[in-house]
Amino acid sequence: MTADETPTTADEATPVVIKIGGASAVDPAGALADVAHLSANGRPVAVVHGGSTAVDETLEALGEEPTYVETPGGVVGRFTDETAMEAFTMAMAGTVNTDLVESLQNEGVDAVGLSGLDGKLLAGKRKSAVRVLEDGKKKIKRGDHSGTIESVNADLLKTLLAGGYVPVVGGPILGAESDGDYTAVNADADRAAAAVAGALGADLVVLTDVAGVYADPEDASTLIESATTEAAFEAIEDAAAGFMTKKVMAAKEALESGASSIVVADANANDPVLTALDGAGTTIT
Amino acid sequence: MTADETPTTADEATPVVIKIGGASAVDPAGALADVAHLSANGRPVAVVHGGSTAVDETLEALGEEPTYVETPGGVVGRFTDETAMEAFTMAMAGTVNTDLVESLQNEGVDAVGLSGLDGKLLAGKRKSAVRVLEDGKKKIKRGDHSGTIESVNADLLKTLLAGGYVPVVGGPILGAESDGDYTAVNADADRAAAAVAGALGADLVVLTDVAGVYADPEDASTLIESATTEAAFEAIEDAAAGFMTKKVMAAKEALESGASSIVVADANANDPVLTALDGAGTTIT
Amino acid sequence: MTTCPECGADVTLHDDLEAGEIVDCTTCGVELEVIETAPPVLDRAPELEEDWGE
Amino acid sequence: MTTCPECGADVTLHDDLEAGEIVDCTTCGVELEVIETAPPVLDRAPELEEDWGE
Ligand SMILES: [Zn+2]
Ligand SMILES: [Zn+2]
Repeated sequence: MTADETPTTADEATPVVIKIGGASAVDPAGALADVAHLSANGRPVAVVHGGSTAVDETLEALGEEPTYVETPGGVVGRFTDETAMEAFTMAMAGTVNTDLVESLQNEGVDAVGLSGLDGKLLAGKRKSAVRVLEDGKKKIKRGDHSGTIESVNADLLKTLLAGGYVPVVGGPILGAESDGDYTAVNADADRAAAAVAGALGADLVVLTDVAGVYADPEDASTLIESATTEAAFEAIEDAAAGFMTKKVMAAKEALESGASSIVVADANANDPVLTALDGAGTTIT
Repeated sequence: MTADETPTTADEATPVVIKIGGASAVDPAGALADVAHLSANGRPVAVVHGGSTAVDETLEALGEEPTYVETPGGVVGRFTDETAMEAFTMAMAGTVNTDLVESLQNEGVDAVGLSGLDGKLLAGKRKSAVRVLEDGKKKIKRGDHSGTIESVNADLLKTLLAGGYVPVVGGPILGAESDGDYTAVNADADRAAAAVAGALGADLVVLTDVAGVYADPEDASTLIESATTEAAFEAIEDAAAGFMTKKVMAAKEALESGASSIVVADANANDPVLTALDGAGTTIT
Repeated sequence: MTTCPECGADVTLHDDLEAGEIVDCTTCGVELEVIETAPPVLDRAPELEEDWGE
Repeated sequence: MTTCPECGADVTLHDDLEAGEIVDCTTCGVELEVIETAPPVLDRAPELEEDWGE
């Protein structure tokens, strides 16, 4: 190294994984400008996106209705039958991923869009059967296209990052059937982001439509700024209500699989990623 | 090199680019099995796909009609307005590309799907305005989403090939607007395959639904087996009728931009790619 | 009336049985999935986590 | 009746003029695009190759 070169600190070299939601309430523009800023400064960045709103819109445009089912435990979830899976692939791998790559290219970022199938980037067992409660009866409903991520091809991501590219990762993932065949399946995008961040040892920024995790969701002054101990994390787990539960679960998975830190922060803030990395939102380490 | 290692000949190391059509008359299974065979034998392989049938099906499923326009020269072509472009992206980057990657993963091939936007893989100027003949009047019609490929990111392809991946490339491409912004646009898939083969110095196999180029399309005995001279190529240009004209034009572009050879061959043959590389169909060098 | 494939005991089935439905064997307590309804065929119901996609 | 933006000559326009329509200037021969119809605004029509996507 010559005297002219700025030394790279460990912190600068840590990749950043940014989870962008699929909800229409969130405009990704601020986040994408931050991706450009980080990337221009030599920080490896990957984006993981959801897209459930786009899937719903695509289903509606196709004249189909999403199917919701209730689990015996009372949780209402989406059932992804073959038609819904086709719409999911069109919307996620087609519309949402391509639009994000287009927007990033317009920000000067050399983005490369990937689904979980590409290079087996995100793979896991397909879950075809689910237990549901239908008319008060417990049933097994088959034909679901979902799966849980069990492996991440970190080499593919690292190869692209080393080439100066920004991977943009979304569903579907590669679902392994019991006979060994693969099928494209749906997976939770927060957990996908967690898996990617874990595989890269990255700082994960989960952008959402609130400022972070609140001790009392009704009281904005109770934002939990950070959790660095087991006890503090348990307090967050207790506090996380509704859809935040999934984000906190994903944060736990990310840390357990090797992520450096997780911040849950507001996508609609100015410079949402930069401020999140600088302490805004709820930071979990 | 030790005595145990099989020496790699120049021929073995030449990449193969396989153009798979989008027409429903062509089942890609044979071609995909050949991709697996070549790839397992260490040959770098990339796949370029069309998908116009899938685009039409998606438009229809969305309740939209494709718009066709006639040029002053009498050529009927598709006009890709914004709605059609959205369907194109859903079908090509969503359905067709993901389905091919899924099928290749099932053949044991570690495929990575890419659109032309990814890493600026396929880029060129957007063409928004076209000259059309409407009710006997010459008009300028604006809002088309099309473009002609001017640059290929060969580095991205080579990086993936070196990593043992099989790139699967389809539309849209990255269209540069006059103001410097980028828009996803439609481009001809045969010419995309030609551009990829040229950039890689590859052998290009263009699979179609006929056995090759015929001197007389009505007479199966007049298949032109090869063209290795300028005069022979001109004979092929004269013979190519209808949609074959575009394939022969693409072959010319591929050779001019650095491709090693082009074979136009029958997708429905047994081992269509292997036999094409072995002399079946019409070989142009 | 049919037999529990786990313990062999008789399992009483109600009339409007549907494929996919889960019934409990009152003898051994195992959960049984109705594979077919006419005639009824039962198999041990798969264990499945509650885990939903995006 | 309006003026050719290239040569300044009068260009005679027919009645059912449509935006986007191409008319020829009979004086200088250039192709003109109808940008607006009421009142008529003409501009030199862009040169465009015939080249179609997939
Ligand atoms: Zn029993
Ligand atoms: Zn004039």
